[in-house]
Amino acid sequence: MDLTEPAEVAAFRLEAREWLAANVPTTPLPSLDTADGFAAHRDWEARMYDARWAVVTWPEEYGGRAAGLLEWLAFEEEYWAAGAPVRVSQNGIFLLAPTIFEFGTQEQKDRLLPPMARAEEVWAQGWSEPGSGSDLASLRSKAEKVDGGWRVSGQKTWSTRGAFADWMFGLFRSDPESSRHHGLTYLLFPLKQDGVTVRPIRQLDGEPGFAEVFLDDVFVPDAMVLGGVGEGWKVAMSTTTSERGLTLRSPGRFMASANRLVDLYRSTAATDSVAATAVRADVVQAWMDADAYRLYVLDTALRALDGEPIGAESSANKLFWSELDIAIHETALALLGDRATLDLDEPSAQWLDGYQFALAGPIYAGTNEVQRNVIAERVLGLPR
Amino acid sequence: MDLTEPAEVAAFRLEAREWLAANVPTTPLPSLDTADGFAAHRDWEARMYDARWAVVTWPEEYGGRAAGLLEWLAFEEEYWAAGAPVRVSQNGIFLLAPTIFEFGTQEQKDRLLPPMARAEEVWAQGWSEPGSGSDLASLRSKAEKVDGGWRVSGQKTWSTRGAFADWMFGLFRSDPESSRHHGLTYLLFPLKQDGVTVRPIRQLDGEPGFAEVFLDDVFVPDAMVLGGVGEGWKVAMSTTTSERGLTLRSPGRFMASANRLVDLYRSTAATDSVAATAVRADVVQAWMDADAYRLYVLDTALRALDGEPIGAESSANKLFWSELDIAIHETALALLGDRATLDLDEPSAQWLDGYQFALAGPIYAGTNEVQRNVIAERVLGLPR
Amino acid sequence: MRVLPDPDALDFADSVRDLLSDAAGSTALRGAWDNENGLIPGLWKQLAEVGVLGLTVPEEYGGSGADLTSALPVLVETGRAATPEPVVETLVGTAVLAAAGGELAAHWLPRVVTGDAVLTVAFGPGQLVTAAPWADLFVVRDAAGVRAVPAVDVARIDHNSVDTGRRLAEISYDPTAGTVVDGADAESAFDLGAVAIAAQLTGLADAMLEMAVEYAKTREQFGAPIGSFQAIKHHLATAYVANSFARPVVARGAFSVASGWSTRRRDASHAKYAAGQAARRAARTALQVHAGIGYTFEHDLHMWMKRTWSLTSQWGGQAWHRERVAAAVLDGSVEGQG
Amino acid sequence: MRVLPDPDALDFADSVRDLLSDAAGSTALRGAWDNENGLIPGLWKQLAEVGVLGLTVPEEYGGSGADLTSALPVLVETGRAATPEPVVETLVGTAVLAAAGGELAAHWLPRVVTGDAVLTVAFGPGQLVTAAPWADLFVVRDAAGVRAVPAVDVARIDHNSVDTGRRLAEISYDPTAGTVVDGADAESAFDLGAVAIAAQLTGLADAMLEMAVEYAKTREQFGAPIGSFQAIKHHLATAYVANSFARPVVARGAFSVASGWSTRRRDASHAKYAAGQAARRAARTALQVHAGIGYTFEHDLHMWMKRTWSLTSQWGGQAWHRERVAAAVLDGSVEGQG
Repeated sequence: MDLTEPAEVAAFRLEAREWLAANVPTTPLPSLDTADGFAAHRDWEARMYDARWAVVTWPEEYGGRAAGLLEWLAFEEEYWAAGAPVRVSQNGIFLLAPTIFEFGTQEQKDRLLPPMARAEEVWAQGWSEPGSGSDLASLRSKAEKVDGGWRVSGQKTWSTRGAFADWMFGLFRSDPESSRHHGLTYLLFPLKQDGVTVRPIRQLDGEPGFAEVFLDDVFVPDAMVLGGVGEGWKVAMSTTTSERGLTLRSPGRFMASANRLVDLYRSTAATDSVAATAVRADVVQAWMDADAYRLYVLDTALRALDGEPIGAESSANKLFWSELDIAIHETALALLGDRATLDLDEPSAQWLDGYQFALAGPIYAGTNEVQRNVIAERVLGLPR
Repeated sequence: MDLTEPAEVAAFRLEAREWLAANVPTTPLPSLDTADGFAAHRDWEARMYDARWAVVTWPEEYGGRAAGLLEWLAFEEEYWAAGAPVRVSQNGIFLLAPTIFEFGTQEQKDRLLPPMARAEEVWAQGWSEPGSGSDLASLRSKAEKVDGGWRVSGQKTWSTRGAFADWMFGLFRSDPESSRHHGLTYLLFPLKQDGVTVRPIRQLDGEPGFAEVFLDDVFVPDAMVLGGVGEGWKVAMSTTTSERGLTLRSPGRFMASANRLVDLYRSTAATDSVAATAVRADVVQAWMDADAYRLYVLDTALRALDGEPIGAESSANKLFWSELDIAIHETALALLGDRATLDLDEPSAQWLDGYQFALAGPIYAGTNEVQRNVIAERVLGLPR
Repeated sequence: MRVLPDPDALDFADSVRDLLSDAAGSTALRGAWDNENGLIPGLWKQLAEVGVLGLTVPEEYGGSGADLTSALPVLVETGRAATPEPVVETLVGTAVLAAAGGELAAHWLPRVVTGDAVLTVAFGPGQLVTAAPWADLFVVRDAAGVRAVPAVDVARIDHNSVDTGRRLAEISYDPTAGTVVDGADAESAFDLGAVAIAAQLTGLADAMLEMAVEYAKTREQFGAPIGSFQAIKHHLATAYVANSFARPVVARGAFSVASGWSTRRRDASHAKYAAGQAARRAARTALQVHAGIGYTFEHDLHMWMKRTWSLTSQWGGQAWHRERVAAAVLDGSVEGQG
Repeated sequence: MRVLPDPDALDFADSVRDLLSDAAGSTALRGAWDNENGLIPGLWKQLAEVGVLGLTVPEEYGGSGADLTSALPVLVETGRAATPEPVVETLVGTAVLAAAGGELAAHWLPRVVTGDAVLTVAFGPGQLVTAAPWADLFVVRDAAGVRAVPAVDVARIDHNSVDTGRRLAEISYDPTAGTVVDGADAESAFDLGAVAIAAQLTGLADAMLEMAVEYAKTREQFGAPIGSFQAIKHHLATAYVANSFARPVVARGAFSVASGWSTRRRDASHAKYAAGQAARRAARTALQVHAGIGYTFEHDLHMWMKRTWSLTSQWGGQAWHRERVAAAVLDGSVEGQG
């Protein structure tokens, strides 16, 4: 057992730190859930891409640095510690790209990955439907086989980034006779085309962070089927139980939040020691949990590097970070007292924004209730 | 709305306080889960009976004072605040007696109530069976009709006080064709008779707080059927949803524990302010919850006095006090630090004993999981 | 001896509930959130007409002379409806002026009772004031005690709050502006507000749990209503129990403050803390049960959640009130309980 | 870079697990709880023979010279088996003597490694000592630093503990008795013990959850295994997650202490706190899942629960360790993380 950071990882970390220190915008970008903010975030990612920091784990031919998991974790720690912007391209680079690398054709890789990495083409998710949330396998949007491709109709909802995104990836029922996990196909298509209607949905903070997407006889060529026809469920799930479980929320993000919470605690303690003392236990609990999350992911990454299969860790991960994120922000709001609900351009509003964002954590990417079922049944072996 | 204690209640309270101050044993009695302790607790209750404090809510003809709910609550507060012993007769006086008053024959009242009140005859519960815990309606111990009575066979378990008790009350399947809640009859019989084998079970603390009771062709005369034949479920349940929900655990008990916790906090704070400060929030939370429980029960009692029906309050009650009791004792153990696990005659052992007792709270009298189901289905109307 | 309010008070609250559900339902509320001043047009006058604004104002000033305990059910209803108007501030401000009496009371109270003048207050540990753009009079605690300052003498900086049904401002004024309210008991005014907000919080919690229960009965996943799953049942049952146990604590807080019990500070803080914890749990539970749809601005839930965040953060936050109870119980003596 | 122990350490731990399950299973354990000295007859010699007692003792004294990180898996196994013997005390005491070297080490260590002499320690904030009736040497922190006192010079008052597999005593000795251990680092010895106990706690938690899962699969109520009910599933999943996230914290604590990192105090306390919270949750969950049967003395569970209570109360309680982390993180600076 050796937790000393290898020299090459430390060097990589230092290089990232220096570039970020010189390049991270000094004033926060506008919210990426506004048109202006979306554009500003695209610009930032293009700058990252130019310096080859946008997709560090990708092969060099697609603009990456072929960085390993440890370098990736180090990069993420530095990224969030530097106060850098949230990643507008997250759906693409963290969720879709690993699937393309595993199942995509060469043509798909060449066509889709470079603009994704430059944030020229931002991807929206097409999983949930109005009747299919936790019960994803019940989805009904259909893809009908036609000459050279598919005709897609139906409705997707809670499509993160859907309001401003360029492309969508998602699952569609390609076999009308099928039910549940069978007969689904994973399709990729541009949102800016005839037959696609995007209705932005205002989320908790009032901004259109996601959208409903209505699909009316949209043509998707065969070349944009990812993995095999009817194999959609397998393709979608293969990466959720692999490294993607690790990369959905990097530890660096929560460690940076927890360290900012410590700063907030200290500045509160300096002026109001009673208020600070009353939440002292919560502050240190949040910090310890962020640290525990960091170590857990590091442990998982090191085991993955040793060739161990990664399984239900992604469910445990998701439970832990989603509850941690809420705890960090609730504690910060408690420290802010009267000013906890100040919004928009108020200086404390980053905590309120973060809280509202965190509240979605136990809901999306499989509710925490579903994740607990998964752990109980697949890890502990309890009966269904 | 008026929370001032009525003068007659205050006078009753004062009289109880004075008697208790003069009569409560100055050294704690031995555990009632030992033979010696059981006897000592019987003696204590006989003294209470002689002074007419054993069963204050009962009619005067059975040794009570016909006290109302408010007087009862006041008495209980005084009783526990005085550090008086736990009630060895609790099963009888709080659980069985209300049912006898509602469903019993005059003969049953005259035969059973006076020795119950004097703790000459202590009652054990006969509800659970090895295969019927949370799912009480699945019980299988049977009562077969014979001339003049019933022949009872089967096995009861988790019978509180079973190791030393004199009589048992419980439910038995009197209709062999019946299932679930139907065809059950509520029977009363002495434990010291042929065909009854009591196997004490050592509970968490190593003492025989409950027992398995094996019944082999035990004769129970018709006169000892409580309520109608086949009406057992209704009879047993009628009082769980009425005042009995209130009297299972009186608020005075937890308020007294919480006030002792405050004392322990203060004495700890005097010598080790760091240790005290670290659990300060837990101490005040426990105290507030004990106070909230007191007020909730008071509110329920006052509404009952106004003639309002009392329903699922007993489930909410049970959840709240059982979790409160654990929280009070866990916090005390945290204050005791290294000495938390000291046992038997060690001065701090009352907290450890209390903790072990409290741990049973979320299990008996319907697990807390069952209680949450009851609230969700019967109060909130969620589908089964 | 009663914990529950008197039947008359409950009947009055029922009529206010009807009024609010007619005139201040979720569509009206949504309008208030979006409009310039954060208020429901016409509602203030209606609240005055039915007697809400003067409920606890002495009869000599045109009010009904009820005490805090009788006002609780109405406050619960304004919480259940997430009413944006400064009902609590009116209750506190009029109590301070009525206690002082004299010219100040005679001038302002009759106008406030009829809704012709609006007052607001600042008594909490912070200095954020609601209804500031709209108020004619500010009754505020400052170093000199309590001061009544007309709006014309008050400068304000408006802040953005996530709860746009409860706008916030920071105010300032010349230290000699307005009038010192003689003999005003600022601490008791604070306690009064704490209990009144606690009552609103129990109403908010009720409303959120009701929304969640209704949703859980109808929303289907995996071929069954989600309310049939034990995880959802237990979340809702736990939140329901928390609010059920907060309610009598709030009632006792009201009685303790109204009766001037020696434990009134502790009881008021216990009320706000317990109701706040219950409302926060109800908000988290309701959001989790609603999942995606509850996370949208289009659904009503967010207005109730954000009001919960406001009311548990301001007028003393949760940890602040818990520590106030701790100071009384752990550092002082546990005084006679009611 | 590894968080998990090396394969060799895991293999050794597997062999110790087999030994414990053969020689120290629940029947043997039950015997130890009831017998005079609270030990499993013969086990100490067996642990010596397979190399557990000398695992971290330098080779020059007959040990294997492994560091704390390699010892973790064995410690986890002694937790999983709820082993009554003073394994942690041996680890800490031998580390102190080996660091001091000289005659003291040369005299005692070879005997301790073979199980011919027994030592115990007192380094926590309290002064309760385990294995006292049985120890030949007491290595204790006192005002003068660290002192090694032969049993003959130690007076003791035995206490009753609910965990009779871990008996406790208070000790006293003449302030000049025994030998001062030159240059001993009492604080680091304490950290070593905290991490070692943390490892045992994760093993205890594992064992309790395993019992609960097995029971939930077989016990039927309402016509189905109780493990098919969502409430039971979620209780167990939550406890499983807590222990899963404690394990790497314990591993880091071991590495930090073994490497002398500047954050070692904080990391050791974090380890004991996190593992303690996870074990307490596992105990509560296991009891609730077992319900009545788990509440009996006849069932094995109580021995694991009570060990959990012991180990989370002694050698610094939960709140004590959390506050030690808080002092480092909130009052000091957040030092470089590993």
